[in-house]
Amino acid sequence: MYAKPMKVVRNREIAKDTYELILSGELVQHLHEAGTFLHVRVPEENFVLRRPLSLAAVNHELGTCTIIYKRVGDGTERITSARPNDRLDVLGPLGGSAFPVSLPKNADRILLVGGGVGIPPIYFAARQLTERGIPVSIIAGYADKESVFYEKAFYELPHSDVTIVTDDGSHGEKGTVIDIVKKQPAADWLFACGPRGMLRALKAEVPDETNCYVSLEEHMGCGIGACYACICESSDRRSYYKVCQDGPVFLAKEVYL
Amino acid sequence: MYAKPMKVVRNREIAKDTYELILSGELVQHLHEAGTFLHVRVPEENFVLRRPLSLAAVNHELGTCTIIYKRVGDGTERITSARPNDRLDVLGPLGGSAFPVSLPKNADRILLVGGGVGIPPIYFAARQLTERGIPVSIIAGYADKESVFYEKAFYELPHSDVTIVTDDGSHGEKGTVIDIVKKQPAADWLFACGPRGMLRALKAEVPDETNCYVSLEEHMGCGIGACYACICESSDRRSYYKVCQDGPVFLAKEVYL
Amino acid sequence: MNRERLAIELPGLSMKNPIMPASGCFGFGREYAKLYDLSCLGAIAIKGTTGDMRLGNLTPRVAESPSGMLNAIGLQNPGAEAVRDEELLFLNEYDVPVLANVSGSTPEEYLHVINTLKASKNVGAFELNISCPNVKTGGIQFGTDPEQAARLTQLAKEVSDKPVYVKLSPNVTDVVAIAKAVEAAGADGLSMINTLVGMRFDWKTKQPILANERGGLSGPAIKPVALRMIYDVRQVSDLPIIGMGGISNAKDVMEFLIAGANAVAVGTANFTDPFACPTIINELETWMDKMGVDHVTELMANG
Amino acid sequence: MNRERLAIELPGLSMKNPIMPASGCFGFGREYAKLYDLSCLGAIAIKGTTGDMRLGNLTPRVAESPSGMLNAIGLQNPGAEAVRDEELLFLNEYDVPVLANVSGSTPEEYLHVINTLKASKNVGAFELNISCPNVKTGGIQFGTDPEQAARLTQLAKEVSDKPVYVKLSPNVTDVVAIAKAVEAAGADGLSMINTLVGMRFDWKTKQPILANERGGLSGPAIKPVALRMIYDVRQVSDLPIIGMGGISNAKDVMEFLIAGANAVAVGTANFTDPFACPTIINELETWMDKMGVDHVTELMANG
Ligand SMILES: Cc1cc2nc3c(=O)[nH]c(=O)nc-3n(C[C@H](O)[C@H](O)[C@H](O)COP(=O)(O)OP(=O)(O)OC[C@H]3O[C@@H](n4cnc5c(N)ncnc54)[C@H](O)[C@@H]3O)c2cc1C
Ligand SMILES: Cc1cc2nc3c(=O)[nH]c(=O)nc-3n(C[C@H](O)[C@H](O)[C@H](O)COP(=O)(O)OP(=O)(O)OC[C@H]3O[C@@H](n4cnc5c(N)ncnc54)[C@H](O)[C@@H]3O)c2cc1C
Ligand SMILES: Cc1cc2nc3c(=O)[nH]c(=O)nc-3n(C[C@H](O)[C@H](O)[C@H](O)COP(=O)(O)O)c2cc1C
Ligand SMILES: Cc1cc2nc3c(=O)[nH]c(=O)nc-3n(C[C@H](O)[C@H](O)[C@H](O)COP(=O)(O)O)c2cc1C
Ligand code: FES
Ligand code: FES
Repeated sequence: MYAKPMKVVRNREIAKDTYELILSGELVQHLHEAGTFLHVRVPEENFVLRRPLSLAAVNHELGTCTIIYKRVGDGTERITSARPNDRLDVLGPLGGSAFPVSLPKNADRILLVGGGVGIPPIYFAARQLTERGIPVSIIAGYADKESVFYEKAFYELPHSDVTIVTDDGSHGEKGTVIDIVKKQPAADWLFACGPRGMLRALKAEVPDETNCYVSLEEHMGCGIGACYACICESSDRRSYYKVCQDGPVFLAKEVYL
Repeated sequence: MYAKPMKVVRNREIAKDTYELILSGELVQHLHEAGTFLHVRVPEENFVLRRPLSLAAVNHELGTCTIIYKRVGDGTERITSARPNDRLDVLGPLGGSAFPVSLPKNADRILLVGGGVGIPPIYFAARQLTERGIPVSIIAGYADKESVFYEKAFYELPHSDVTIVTDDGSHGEKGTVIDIVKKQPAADWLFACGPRGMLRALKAEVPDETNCYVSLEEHMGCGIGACYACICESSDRRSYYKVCQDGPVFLAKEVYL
Repeated sequence: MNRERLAIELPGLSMKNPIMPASGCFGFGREYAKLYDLSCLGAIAIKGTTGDMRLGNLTPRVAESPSGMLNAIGLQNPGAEAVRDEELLFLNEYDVPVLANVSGSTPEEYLHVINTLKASKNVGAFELNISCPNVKTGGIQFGTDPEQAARLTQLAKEVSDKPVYVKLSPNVTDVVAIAKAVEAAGADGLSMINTLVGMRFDWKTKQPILANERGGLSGPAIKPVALRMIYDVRQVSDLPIIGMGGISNAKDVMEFLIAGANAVAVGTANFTDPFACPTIINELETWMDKMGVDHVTELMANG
Repeated sequence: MNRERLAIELPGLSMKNPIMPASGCFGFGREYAKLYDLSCLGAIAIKGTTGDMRLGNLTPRVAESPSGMLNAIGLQNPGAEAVRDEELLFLNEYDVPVLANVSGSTPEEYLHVINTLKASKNVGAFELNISCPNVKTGGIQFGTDPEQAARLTQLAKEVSDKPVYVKLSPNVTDVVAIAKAVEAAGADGLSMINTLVGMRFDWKTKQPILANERGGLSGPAIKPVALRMIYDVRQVSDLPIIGMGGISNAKDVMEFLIAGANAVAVGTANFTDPFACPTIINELETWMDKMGVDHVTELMANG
């Protein structure tokens, strides 16, 4: 874990209220795992909390990493105004548990499911798996046509089978990612990230045999495990995990969603 | 009085901790009087109060105005990082009473006295007077050699007699502006701006016949006369003036310094 | 734009919209009248008015802090008679009701102010400032003790033929107790909150920055405290509440309405941006459009 | 750099410098130990510890506000035995005294925690948290009533062989009365201030953002309130005061020392910048160099 200034390479809107932020800096060499995140300081003094944002891609040759974020409130709004060459104060990589991309075997059926701004870490995981020659099925769900991003990037991944779905059917299939999951054969591995409701439905849907991993979001203070802000309950609801330190990726059956 | 975004043309250090800020924008056409000031919003959300800064020069042809400010605290510190083409939110012109540059007659002896960052409005007044062909004597006092700014600009003014003085004698005469005032013949008009102590000493020094005007500083809220933050006492200490609205320039004998 | 969708009715105040400048941050409106038409405001809370003219404290009277400011004006004002004869007359040119902020050192002084101002046509209601932290006697004393607060409220109600709002201090252990006490004493509404007592020091001189040492903290910094107190009081009282404390945009207004406010006042934001009030009024309507809200009351918690 | 010029002595705490992380903002140090050597700190105030393990509140547990944040963690901690056997043992590897923050619902629970932790070598002193706004029973109740505060202090002093600091709540009308009461009851020092009770609402859902509805406001927003309360208490008491509330740089530290603090704690700033404490320690020494100050105690009001 390092706290380093990073340089903005690019920051542009790629879909409705959705931005792609490319950063460069020394920190990049320490970034490796899909599911880990960066804790980004909003470049304005009145924000005392950092913003947790997942890695969507890392390019060690270019020395850059990519974040895809949605403008939802004041902090992300402020981040949209960062321009190339501006510096951002970044803490990372954070997260004690990433998607276990090295566990699936070549023959395993792997399903990657992302909803909205839960898609970035799923894209990262898809890249890591397909680069190693492992075929994956991807289901990416968006609200509507205007919200779709990285469609082309997904289709360009080798060995992959991609389904785009929108709530209103304005692009790709109509429905939710759950509707698509139901239609597909059961997977050996399922990696998912998205709204809590989507993850809950997925957990209910997948058979016991599936190794289902979910990446969770929670409001954070420290981002490193010290403040107990970001807890999630264990399945039996008798103990807590910290999303920032024990997660953000959890085995679905271990957590109460 | 207008609230307008202005564009930073230049912002550079011209002496120790002292910056020259050149701004352009529509507002410039409304700026005319030496002694009036701008209320500049610090470009960072956590600052709720604007900063009052005097006009040091206005160039209607170029459509620019100049401010000279000293980095003394967090707000001015933040303003030093404004770069060309950045926008600053500026309210102005403020001040209900400026230096009465149109009153002195050609034959009058006019003394302009500035101390430290009280010099900018004095420079502006000097320009306005000398442009009209009225000769002036200028005394500009600084802490030390490193703090001296606009020396050349003063010497370039026509019809003027300039004395530079530093507290430690590292440049120009050694001493205070008061020491120099004492050595010079009494003036018909004296315009002064600087620390309260300097103005108090001046007021005590000048003979009754001199029309002595001083420009005051006070911590401000609104800057326009609504909040009663910036009061100064009348000579008899029985009523108050508002620096922002009744001043910042006062007849020295009217105010308690 | 149809302004009626923003209109609200409070005791004594028929407001075109729920936004008014807060007392002490707008003088008596003269200066802002040079910037925009005051008739666009929902109401105007005038500077705290005392029986006689007051000069207030020494300077510096303001200091800054992160997302906030301290003030220790000390209730400088020209006194009730001058306010009636000059300021209220000036404001009468505008189509906007006045909430007359009443201050004093003794109950008698409060009553004198009310008696002096009550015949002024444009005064819609009084706001008893029992929470000014910046004067030696009176002010906040009345605001920290439920019994004194209630007694003053009752006296005010006896002399006033217009609704009386009581402006509560946040510098108390139990704001709900004060609210209940003044409600029982007949208050027609509450204004919440006044400033939190605070200080700043100059690390170069080692002295307090304010001449008065202590001052009142206002601005966005205190917003969460204001929201909590309004919410707490709303759980036990149906009195109209004018909410204030750090409001600087329309989203803030919405937050206060959700917390339990019926209208809001904008203070410090007028200094940051002199056009804050009209800007917020316009922004609020834009938000209502975006959200498909027909009337501003729908923005409230139970709306 | 000669660290001795920063060293200060407080009851039970022999500090290399006047900076410690504030309770609840640093866990038990494990995470920050991965970032820097904890031995550089003046002391460490550990997370509020209760008799048994506590799970705390539902999420969201934090929200943001201008220059501040709200938290409603609800005292999640592993319980006194685990803290003693695991956390304090871990911290014992570092050359830094521990200020053990003690919380509870009943006086008995507070005493149980003290009894459990008092034999731990590195615990230099206790900090009675009588001001936690985020738990239903205990916590803040003890902190808003001088008599209850004094009684708890007295009981703590009876069982503790180590100095006892009392952490005061700012959510009171008269903090001086509480300070005097706990001083009379034998407190060895004061910690000021805990968080101000606040709220935020989500204007989209119209719900409070925190699952617990109310939370504690911390960060730069509350700094002027902290400074004022410390100054007020300093006028009547010579007890050592650990000052806190929004400290995020060395200038803030100097302001707290001028107001009357003897040492300071840094809370929220650890979240904004995990290196806040060591950075502030270094900055403070740089300022002392610039100002020609030999020893940190010279920065105090009467220094
Ligand atoms: C591990 C992790 C990874 C994430 N990855 C991404 C990503 O790749 N792309 C993306 O768009 N978003 C991601 N999020 C969500 C993102 O952190 C929030 O959308 C963002 O913090 C909102 O900030 P704001 O200031 O715009 O919103 P505001 O609502 O104004 O924020 C106020 C406070 O609430 C917190 N907050 C609000 N919503 C969330 C949320 N959903 N999760 C956590 N904190 C929240 C903020 O961090 C801030 O502290 C991730 C969250 C977590 C926990
Ligand atoms: C009418 C007028 C004209 C001025 N013209 C100039 C000028 O041309 N050049 C220049 O360098 N300075 C000028 N000043 C002083 C300038 O306003 C302050 O130096 C500046 O506001 C300090 O801001 P800060 O954030 O750096 O300091 P901080 O001390 O951090 O400021 C904190 C608060 O105190 C206020 N404050 C601090 N010092 C002063 C002061 N001396 N006067 C008024 N408010 C103060 C700030 O505005 C702010 O609200 C003028 C002041 C007035 C009233
Ligand atoms: C400079 C200043 C002067 C004030 N004067 C008064 C006053 O005379 N009477 C009063 O009831 N409140 C007064 N207040 C308090 C405000 O009306 C308001 O309650 C408080 O500032 C919180 O709102 P804000 O955060 O929007 O400023 C004053 C506030 C400021 C900043
Ligand atoms: C997330 C969080 C948890 C806290 N937990 C505790 C606690 O367990 N015990 C305690 O006495 N204070 C606790 N506090 C209060 C802090 O110790 C400190 O008094 C307060 O935050 C003000 O300092 P700051 O503004 O520097 O954060 C907590 C504060 C925060 C932000
Ligand atoms: S954010 Fe602090 S423990 Fe996870
Ligand atoms: S600054 Fe408000 S009256 Fe002068």
